[in-house]
Amino acid sequence: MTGDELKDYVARQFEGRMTLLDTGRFDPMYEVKVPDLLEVAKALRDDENLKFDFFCNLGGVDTGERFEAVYSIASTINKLRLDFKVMLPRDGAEIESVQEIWPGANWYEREIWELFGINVKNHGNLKRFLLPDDWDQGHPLRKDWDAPDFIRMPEL
Amino acid sequence: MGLIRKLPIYAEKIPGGAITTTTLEKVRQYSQACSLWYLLFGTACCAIELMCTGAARYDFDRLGMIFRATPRQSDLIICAGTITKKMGPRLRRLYDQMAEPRYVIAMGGCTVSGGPFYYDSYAVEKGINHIIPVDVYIPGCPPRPESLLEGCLTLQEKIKKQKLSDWQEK
Amino acid sequence: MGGLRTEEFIVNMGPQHPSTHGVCRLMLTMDGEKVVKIEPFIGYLHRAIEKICENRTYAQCVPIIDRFEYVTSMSCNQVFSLAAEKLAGIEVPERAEYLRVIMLELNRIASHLIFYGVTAMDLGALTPFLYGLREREMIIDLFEMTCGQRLTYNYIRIGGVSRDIPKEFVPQCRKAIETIRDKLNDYEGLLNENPIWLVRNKGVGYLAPDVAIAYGVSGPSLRASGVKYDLRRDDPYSIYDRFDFDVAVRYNGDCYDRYLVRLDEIKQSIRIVDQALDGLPEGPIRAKVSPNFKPPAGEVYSRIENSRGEMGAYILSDGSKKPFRVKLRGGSYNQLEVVPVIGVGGLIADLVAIFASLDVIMPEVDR
Amino acid sequence: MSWPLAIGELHGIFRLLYGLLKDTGLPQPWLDTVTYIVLSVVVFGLLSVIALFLVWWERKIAGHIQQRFGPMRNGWHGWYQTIMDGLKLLQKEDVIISTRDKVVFFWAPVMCFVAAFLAYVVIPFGDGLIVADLNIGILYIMAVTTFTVISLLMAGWGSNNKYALLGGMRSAAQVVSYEVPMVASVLAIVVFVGSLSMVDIVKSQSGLVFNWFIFRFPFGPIAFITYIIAGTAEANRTPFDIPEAEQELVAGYNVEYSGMKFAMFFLAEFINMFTISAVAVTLFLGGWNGPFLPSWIWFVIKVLAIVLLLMLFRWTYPRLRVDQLMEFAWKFLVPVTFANLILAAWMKYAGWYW
Repeated sequence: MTGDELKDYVARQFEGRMTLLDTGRFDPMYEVKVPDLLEVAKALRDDENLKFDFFCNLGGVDTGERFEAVYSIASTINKLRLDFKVMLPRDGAEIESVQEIWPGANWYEREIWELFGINVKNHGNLKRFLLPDDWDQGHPLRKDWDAPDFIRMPEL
Repeated sequence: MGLIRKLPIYAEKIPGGAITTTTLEKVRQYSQACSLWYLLFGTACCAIELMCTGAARYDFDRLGMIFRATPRQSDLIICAGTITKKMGPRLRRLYDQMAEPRYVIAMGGCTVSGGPFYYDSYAVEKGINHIIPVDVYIPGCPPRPESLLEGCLTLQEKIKKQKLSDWQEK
Repeated sequence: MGGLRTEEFIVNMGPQHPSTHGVCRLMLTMDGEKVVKIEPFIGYLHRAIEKICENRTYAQCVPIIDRFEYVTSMSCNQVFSLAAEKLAGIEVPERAEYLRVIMLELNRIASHLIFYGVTAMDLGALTPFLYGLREREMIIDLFEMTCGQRLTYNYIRIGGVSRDIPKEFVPQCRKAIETIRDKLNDYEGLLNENPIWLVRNKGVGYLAPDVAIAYGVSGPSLRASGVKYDLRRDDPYSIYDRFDFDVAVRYNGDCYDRYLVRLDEIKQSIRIVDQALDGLPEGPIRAKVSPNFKPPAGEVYSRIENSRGEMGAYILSDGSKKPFRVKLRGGSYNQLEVVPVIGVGGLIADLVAIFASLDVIMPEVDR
Repeated sequence: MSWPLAIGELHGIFRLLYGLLKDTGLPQPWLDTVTYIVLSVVVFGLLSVIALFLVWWERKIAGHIQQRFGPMRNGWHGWYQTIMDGLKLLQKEDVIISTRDKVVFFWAPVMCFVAAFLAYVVIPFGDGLIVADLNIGILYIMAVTTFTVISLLMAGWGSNNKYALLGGMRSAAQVVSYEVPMVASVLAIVVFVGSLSMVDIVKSQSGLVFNWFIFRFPFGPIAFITYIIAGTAEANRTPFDIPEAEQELVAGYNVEYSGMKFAMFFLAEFINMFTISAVAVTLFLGGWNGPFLPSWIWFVIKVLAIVLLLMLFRWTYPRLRVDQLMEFAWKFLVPVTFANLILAAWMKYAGWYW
């Protein structure tokens, strides 16, 4: 399946649940609504022609107005790759854990919980792990984060 | 350490004692300098260079330096790599576990000042001298094995000049 | 023996431990010598590379990302440059692509040589460690004559490479790969058929292919489980589709196969370097890219095959000269995640073998 | 009170010493006591020097196997490197951890050190160069070398450290298991000679090289190989060095020891290695027997050859796992050595040997 065929196929199969975002000439980026997340993820993994069985990456983004969780998945069988994202409100951001679909997502979810403060439902093991155990300065990857000993690089 | 420190004072009162104590002092300094066993402690990039320095081309063993896995038996921490705020207390603990006399070499920019992670990093300790006393600083990111060897030789020179009476009562 | 009472106890392996390859801490619940439960604690090397990149221009990001995976920092340069080039639509000159491939493959060999040595050292044989590092020095010499650094190269830049190779490079490189090809026999002779090596590795730490895929294990560790998945083949980047090489794959999924796959990969990498040296064209080595270049707004995820699995970089650009968000993905992250799954039930010595065979390296986990 | 030492058989320096003391006119019991004290001091000093030499030698051999040089800075090829190490260890702070078991922690290294030296009472360094020719010589060696395991267990327990405890337990299991094949392989020789005395064993191998037990087919070489394997395990050396497996247990039983206490463990390890080799030479390689050169030189040459073999093992092989180690001892070595013992006994009975 080439890139365009994948685009068409996803547009056909996931009509309404995955919307193509306009990001120009790059790889297609889809948006998935928060309540649909688990269901779409399951369908992406189980669809005969897609078989996205490999979890590449999950990155959080703080755009200032909202949070985004960007998933990158791949298929080791059909050699495909797909990105989709979930947009979340800034306060009370919460996503469903996709661990039961891709167990490898476990630590990535822990990471966005820790560094962005995005809550992950049904995760089961939300424990601090990248930051020191006695960390009490909030979520450092948020754009508005600051701390007394945090030195910004001066503009040259 | 009390008795050993006071020994030269008593010895000097005996005729010929001064010469004995200076000779012993020389032997003491020399033996310490020539047998620096380092702790196997590497956190980041510099650890690879530390490994290379221990390997065939540069060969730490020439200087009488071998690695020990436990801090109790080592004389020297070559602090190779970034020390984060999470790792800082552990480094302190390792240092505390070492037996006197103990020495520290700060290898690489990160341990000297935070190096490339000085700005914009919320997690990196800005120099290990905030945690433990450092004897020799080796700049570089990462320092070449030659610099590390030079640093070790500098430390040996330093130890050879160190008098027993300079020691702090702990 | 009715009154005999046994108790599980907890051992902290790390953060400073000879076999954790850096500063990982594994909390082991042990029943005598047997490991009942493993809980990894990471973050001892969390240096906030992602946060730092948000306040650097794209060109300044490259040397920081070098430190993300220092054993193969050419790959780090490559994955970030690839993403940035995709974002801005930069065409990389032909010669630069070839140089990139040569450097990437040489770096892969160097990384696998370290793996060879460190794995042997973890299982108690110290001599292979020094043999591995000896041949690695030859590759490091090549890097040094090209870009002046031994470890963090900052060689592959956005739009090309930082400088051209000196004229002695090609003959010396051929000599180096010839030596390594020759010495590989020594390596295999030292360990491959060694009965102690076999009993320590064969059948230890079985990683089933479906478990490996589910946990996102990639690279040689995945291929040792029989999954023929290599991004150089299956999602070609740079000019890898022009070279003739086999994807090294083994089917038993144990520590021994993970070790063999990496030795096989060294041979394949030598083949690629050989071909790339033959086909190296003349021409410019760098596209014109301003140091303060501003890619258009957008987001991209690029991934390459690193010696430890899939290495990825996600860049979100808002159109300014600094990336808005950089997220890095390293193969070790998932491989460490799978250690508790396959390490439980074995002895502590098996755990060391498993940890070594997955080739986990901590900066890639902690970033 | 009768001493097992026959003074008339004494050699060289010992006889001289005895003669000198005799002139002073001391009563006999005092004379014997003083002689033995001096002898033990001599042996102690000699062995300390040997241990220091072995450490240096091991480092040089490791270096040359690994294509480097090893110590080079102190003297010619670093010959006094280990003396410097020893002096440094003397000056190191003796870290006393607060959670230790007071008595056990203190006595473990002492016991290890003493146990390592005890065997040298009956080892014949040359023709007549023996401290005491006990009639139960080899049995005595087997008994006292086992003391080491108690000291390692003590170190593991007394340190109150989990790694040390694991190391101590491992070493106990290992040494006890390997004791069995070791004794069985030694017994094959003893049955053949018909005596436990070390001197008798050596004397029965005098003459041509083919009288050495290693060349007495088929039981000799088998016993030798099994003995060397079991001995390597007994001395806790790679591939059987699991009690102090650096990559698993950090440093095993001696993880909490520093300074001189650690040095005691360290030296004891090398003295044990020398003991194993010395016993191997005595039993299988004809002891001090050899042409032209003085007997003690032959002894030292042979022992160093075996030590070299053990060192080559160490720098070539990976380490076994603890259960594989046990399996190897009980499922392979024990049956083989016992079969060998029966074979030797039968050959002796049938007179099928030359």
